[in-house]
Amino acid sequence: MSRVLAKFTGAVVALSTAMWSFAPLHADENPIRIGVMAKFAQINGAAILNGAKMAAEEINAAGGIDGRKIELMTYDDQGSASDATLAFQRAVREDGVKAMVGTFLSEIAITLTPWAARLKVPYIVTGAGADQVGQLVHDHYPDYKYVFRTILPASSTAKGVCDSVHDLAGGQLGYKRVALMTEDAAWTKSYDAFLQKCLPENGLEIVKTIKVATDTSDFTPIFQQIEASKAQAIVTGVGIIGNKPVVQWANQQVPMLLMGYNAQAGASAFWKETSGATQGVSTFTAASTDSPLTPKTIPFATKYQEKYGTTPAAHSFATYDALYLLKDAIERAKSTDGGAIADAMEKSDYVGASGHIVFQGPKDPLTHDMKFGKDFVTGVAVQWQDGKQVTVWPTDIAKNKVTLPKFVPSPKK
Amino acid sequence: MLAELIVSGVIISAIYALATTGFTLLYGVSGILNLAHGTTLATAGIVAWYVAGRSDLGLVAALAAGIAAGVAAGLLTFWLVIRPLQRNFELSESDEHVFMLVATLLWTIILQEGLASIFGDVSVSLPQMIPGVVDILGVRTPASSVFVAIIAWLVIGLLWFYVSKTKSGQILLAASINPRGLVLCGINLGRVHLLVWALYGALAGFAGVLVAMILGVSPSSGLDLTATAFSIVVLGGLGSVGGTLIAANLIGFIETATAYTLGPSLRSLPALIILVIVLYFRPQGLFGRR
Amino acid sequence: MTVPRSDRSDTGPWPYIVAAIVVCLLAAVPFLGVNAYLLSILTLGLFFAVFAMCWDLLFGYAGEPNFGATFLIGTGAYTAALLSSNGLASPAVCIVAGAIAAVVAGVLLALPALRLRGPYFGLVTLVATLILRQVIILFSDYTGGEIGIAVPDIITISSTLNFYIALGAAVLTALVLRLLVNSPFGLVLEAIGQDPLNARVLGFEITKYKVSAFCVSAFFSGLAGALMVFYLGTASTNVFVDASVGVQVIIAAIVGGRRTIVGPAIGGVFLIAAAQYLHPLGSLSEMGVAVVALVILLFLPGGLLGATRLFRKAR
Amino acid sequence: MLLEVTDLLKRFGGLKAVDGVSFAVDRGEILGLIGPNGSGKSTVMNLIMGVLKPDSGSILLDSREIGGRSPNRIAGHGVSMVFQHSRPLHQQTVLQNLYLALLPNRLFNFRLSPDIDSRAHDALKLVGLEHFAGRKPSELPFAGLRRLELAKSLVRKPSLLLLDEPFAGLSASEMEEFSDLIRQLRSDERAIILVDHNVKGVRALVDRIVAMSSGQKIADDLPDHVLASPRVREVYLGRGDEAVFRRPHSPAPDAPSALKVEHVSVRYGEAIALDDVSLSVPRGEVTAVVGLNGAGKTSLFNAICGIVPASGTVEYEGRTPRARRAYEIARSGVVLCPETRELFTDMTVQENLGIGGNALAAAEKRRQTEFVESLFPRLAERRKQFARTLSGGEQQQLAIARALMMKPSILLIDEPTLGLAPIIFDAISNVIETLRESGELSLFLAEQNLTFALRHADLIHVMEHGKIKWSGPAGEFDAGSALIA
Repeated sequence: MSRVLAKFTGAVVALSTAMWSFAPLHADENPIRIGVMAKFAQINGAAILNGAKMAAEEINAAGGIDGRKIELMTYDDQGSASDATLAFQRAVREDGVKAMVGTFLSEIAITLTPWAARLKVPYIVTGAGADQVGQLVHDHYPDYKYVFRTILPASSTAKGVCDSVHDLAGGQLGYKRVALMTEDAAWTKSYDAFLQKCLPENGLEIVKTIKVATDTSDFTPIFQQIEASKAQAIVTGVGIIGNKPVVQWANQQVPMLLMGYNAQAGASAFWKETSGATQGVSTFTAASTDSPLTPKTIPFATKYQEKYGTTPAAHSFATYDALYLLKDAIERAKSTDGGAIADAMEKSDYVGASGHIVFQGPKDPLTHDMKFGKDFVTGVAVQWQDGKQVTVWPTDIAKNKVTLPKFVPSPKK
Repeated sequence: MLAELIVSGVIISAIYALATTGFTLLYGVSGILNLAHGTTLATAGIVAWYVAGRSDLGLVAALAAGIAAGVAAGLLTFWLVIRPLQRNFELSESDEHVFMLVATLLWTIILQEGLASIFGDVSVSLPQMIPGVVDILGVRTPASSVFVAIIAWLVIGLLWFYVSKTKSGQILLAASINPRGLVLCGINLGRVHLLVWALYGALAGFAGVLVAMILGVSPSSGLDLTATAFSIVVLGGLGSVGGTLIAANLIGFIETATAYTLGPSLRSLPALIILVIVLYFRPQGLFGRR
Repeated sequence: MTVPRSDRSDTGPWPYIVAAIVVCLLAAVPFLGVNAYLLSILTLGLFFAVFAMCWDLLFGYAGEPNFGATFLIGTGAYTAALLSSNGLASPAVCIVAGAIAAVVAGVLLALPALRLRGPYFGLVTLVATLILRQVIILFSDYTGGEIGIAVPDIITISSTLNFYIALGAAVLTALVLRLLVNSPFGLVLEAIGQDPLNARVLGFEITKYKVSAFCVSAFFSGLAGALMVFYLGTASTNVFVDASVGVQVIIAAIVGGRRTIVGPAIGGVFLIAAAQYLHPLGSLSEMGVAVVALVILLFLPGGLLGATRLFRKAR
Repeated sequence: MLLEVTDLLKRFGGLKAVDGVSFAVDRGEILGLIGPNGSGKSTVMNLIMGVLKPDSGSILLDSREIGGRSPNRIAGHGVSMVFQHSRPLHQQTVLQNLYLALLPNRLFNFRLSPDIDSRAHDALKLVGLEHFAGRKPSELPFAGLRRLELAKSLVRKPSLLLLDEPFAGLSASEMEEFSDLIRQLRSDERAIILVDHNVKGVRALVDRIVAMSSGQKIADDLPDHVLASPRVREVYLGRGDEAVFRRPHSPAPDAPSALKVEHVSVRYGEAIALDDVSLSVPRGEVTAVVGLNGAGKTSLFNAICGIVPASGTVEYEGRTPRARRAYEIARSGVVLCPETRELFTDMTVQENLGIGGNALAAAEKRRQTEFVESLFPRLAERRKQFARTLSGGEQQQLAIARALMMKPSILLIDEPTLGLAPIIFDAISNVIETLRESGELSLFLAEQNLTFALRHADLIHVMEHGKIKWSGPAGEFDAGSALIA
């Protein structure tokens, strides 16, 4: 017993001396370290990492940030909030990173938000979409001014979904009745509320609203209930559930389109994961690879595809833009001090690959989220057509019309 | 609604039944609750998916690869986890029980992370065996699901045939009833255990492929599958194959009925609560003997 | 059958002296010039140590394999977070309320323990966690569902102070639990765990002992859970109400050396620190920790603490 | 009367383990409760202690009904029980184990009173363990554990002390010491009930004996009277009225042996089950080892068949295999038909036989099945029945039949007649004789029933306390009563 504890103390002492030898990096030293955090084994995490790498390589090739190179540091949060807080602290205190980007799980983003404030390091969320992040910044401004987000929050997504569904289902296909199927998760609260108001206002009656547990494995009862409601299309709101609803929708040949928002369907590997069952599924997403939202969109998408052999996901766009925003902000602030970067970031007015990025101010409800709508970030709707994501909305940049899978009957006009 | 409930209840129950048969067989013969069961299913499903996407042989190759992956996972579990633990004589019986559970859980993490790093942590689905839908009792049902349900019961039937009609099957059955008696009959229990793990792996592999086809699997879905299998097996009574089949149908139907009546987001809750209540009043499960 | 020996009878005052020295050394860590990151690892590790010690009281002494440690931890954490986020109470009150709510959960969990044994009990505890998780997701209007609850105020942002809070919780837990298991109460508890029938024949009414053990375990689990909420700033299901976190707690206890209280504490810190120091493995670090834990489980059933005893015996 | 038991009944499924038993004990008395295995004596003890709940009948302690109460409450009324298998707390010291017995059933009890400490020390002194106070129970010799358990009961100052097989596993000298210890416990304040199957051991110790058989009381009298009772002798020795039949034949001393056991010992932890046993089984003959329950017969058979680890050597047909495992020994033709039968209860008769013949080729298996079924026509009739639905006698036949399916060269049958109705004896006797006449195998029986053993055996070994007490041809065997009186 005594020896055990003695050993344990020994280990602690050894550990602490080891720590001591890791002196924190000096602020002025080259290069600038930027952290990327996510669960990299997940496809979303890989998308984040790839976007960050591409941006960093481009920036470094073009001379860096004010002559200083970017050094990317990666932190795997293992999908756990407690791991993430440790990793964040390691990044800042140990490795001296000047800013952190990443995170696709809302619970982690919300946990890290106060930590960014405590550590006074800018943190750009590039994957998680819960409105709460922006609300937290709003409620705790200016303490939480370090937190930004370059991916659309749930409420903006809801707006995009409402607009795109209105144009596609109501306009192109002439549907009158839709069902709303969303996962039983916190982020869908505001999403549902918004759509329940917005869709009827746009002439689409919601004949069935269904909440789905995130661990649902069998969707048969759900589809059958929706079918019984005589809906003509299903407006989805799924982010966590994964490919099950899509695969079972195709297997059961549910005779109505799946549209709305489906996080997984926005990723390019989705065709392979579902063994092609995603044919005909459409989703709202940040940007697509085949239509020029901005002049930067297609060059980025093409280069990304060449480099990684897969199309960029919304997270890749967000992370890619986040790094350029950081570069821009640091150059304007002429400092790598967290507070200075954050203040500069707040004033960003930048055209990125996913749109014209301007952040909402302290007075706006979702502080430091991107402004959404015409002239800002708009998002697109894509549909899976024969193994490819094809942009079908907004109508002015669409590459094709919405097509119907074999088992979905054409609407009687 | 009744027709829908029956059709989808039957299909989901068939999959549950097949997915838990191996688990209960393994417990019956070797007394081990393999909490890595769900991940073994997932391993088979993911490997089959990988092969299906890369091979011209399509589903046949995928099924073969899935079963092979299941057997490999089963045997590795036996060799790397179970045997070392069984050879540790320092442990008391109740300690060994808990150690076995914890060790298989650790093995779950290892398998899961291994899968995630090789194939990525994504949810995957196999292409359908038969495309198209059929009409049953007025319910449009994927032909594949019907086929899978039939195959599931067919495999269970084959297993029954194997156990009751073949020599090695009889030895397995005898081992689950009285391993001491088997030793007296000159049979090497070590080989019986190897056989049961291999058979377990094959069953889990087959079930994993079917689950991946109908429901989809991901590396991290293993624990959920284990929880379902564990619940079914304990509800039916540990070691009772008949009890397991009945409990699989019970849970399958309760879940489906809940989804139809109370709403899909409550799907698993009543089944869990019923499980707890049953165990409270019948600690040995519905058909358990102890 | 040989059973790993406990340190209780044959070492005299030494364990206490050593323990006091270790606590003093730990308390001095912030003054050793280490950086805040090490402190944060130790902070989380010490919270985990509390969870593992509480589990050990139930398994190592009362003989109940609780696979639902997070049922207790989560109840404490969510109670505190809910009270705080709704502005109903100050952090201190929230923490106490969390611990008390966890005791109620402990009584709930003790009920099946009175009837079920072994894997059956294990399953019920596991299911309890799943049910709690479902309920939290179901009532996401109040609980934040899978995203969790952010608490408005945290106790302190000073990593040193947070470290001392965690250290205090761990030392308090260790002290109370050690005193408890060394007392007549602990003796009876262990008798019940090993052979409930024999204990009853000796005249002990096992229900009240078991329920009390669950209450004590739940109290400290809930306390640490609530404290951890105010350290992290959020309560979320993946951290506090998760079957796999419950498994991590068990792993920590077994890796450290069950049935010693001190061992699981070491295991808790070890597990958290190992995960951090294996981070160069990237996404494989979790696997690395699992492999290390499995090897210890298979070949050193006495855990780290037991291993040092073997070593001592060998000399 | 301190304890009055009236019409006690306990069923296990369809079996009446205790069937209308009544008896009484008063303070100052030591009562012996005897009976062969399965007679229900331990069940009676468990019913009194509350470990089991009676189906009907009453148990009055000081005129207060205690039947069906929980053990802790019955313990609170002053009943204490020493279990046959001692289960101390292994991680605590001997002294702490005693504290446990002294602690009140009070939750908030965090300090040990000095009173408890001194009483614990006194009790240890009484049972002679004072020098072991600081040791772990695992360091105690086997008899020491028994003493520890006794001390744990004693410190509770019980008015009724129940001792379940206190002498099992003890050597003769330890038994003597332990008897003395129990004798010291006799007091006017206390009654003692002592369960044993070893009649000889309790005779000098007890005031009165209640004998049980098949769940019923068959005698309740002074020890000598009970031992003289024809009913009791029948239960212990087989049918006493039948003239003992002996085989005239005696094997030549230099006959080749099928099995040769040399210096074999078996220990279970600290308990010695088999103590340096040497014997031989001549080829082609019937050999029997006789002795009471607990004498070591089963351990001997298990040692021969590799089921328990043993020291010493066993030679099979002149070969001494090295470290062979149980299934290899069985496969080589040395086949055990154990007392517990170990049938595959949820399989049919035919399937059970099939497993027995698993190593045989199909044709041979058929032939052997036919042979076995001709020996046991009952089994042929019940081919499709599950083994668990068979009667006890049929199960015994099935166990022997299954063993024969392995075509043994040496067949060991442990207690072939245990718990069977005499009518089944004849069926089994016939089979044994048929097998002897076939000359194909050597038979080795373990029997409590002397009559049965003497009817078949050419050579007899008598065992007691794990040792061979006597060996010789059946013709020279004498004084069957040595076993019981």
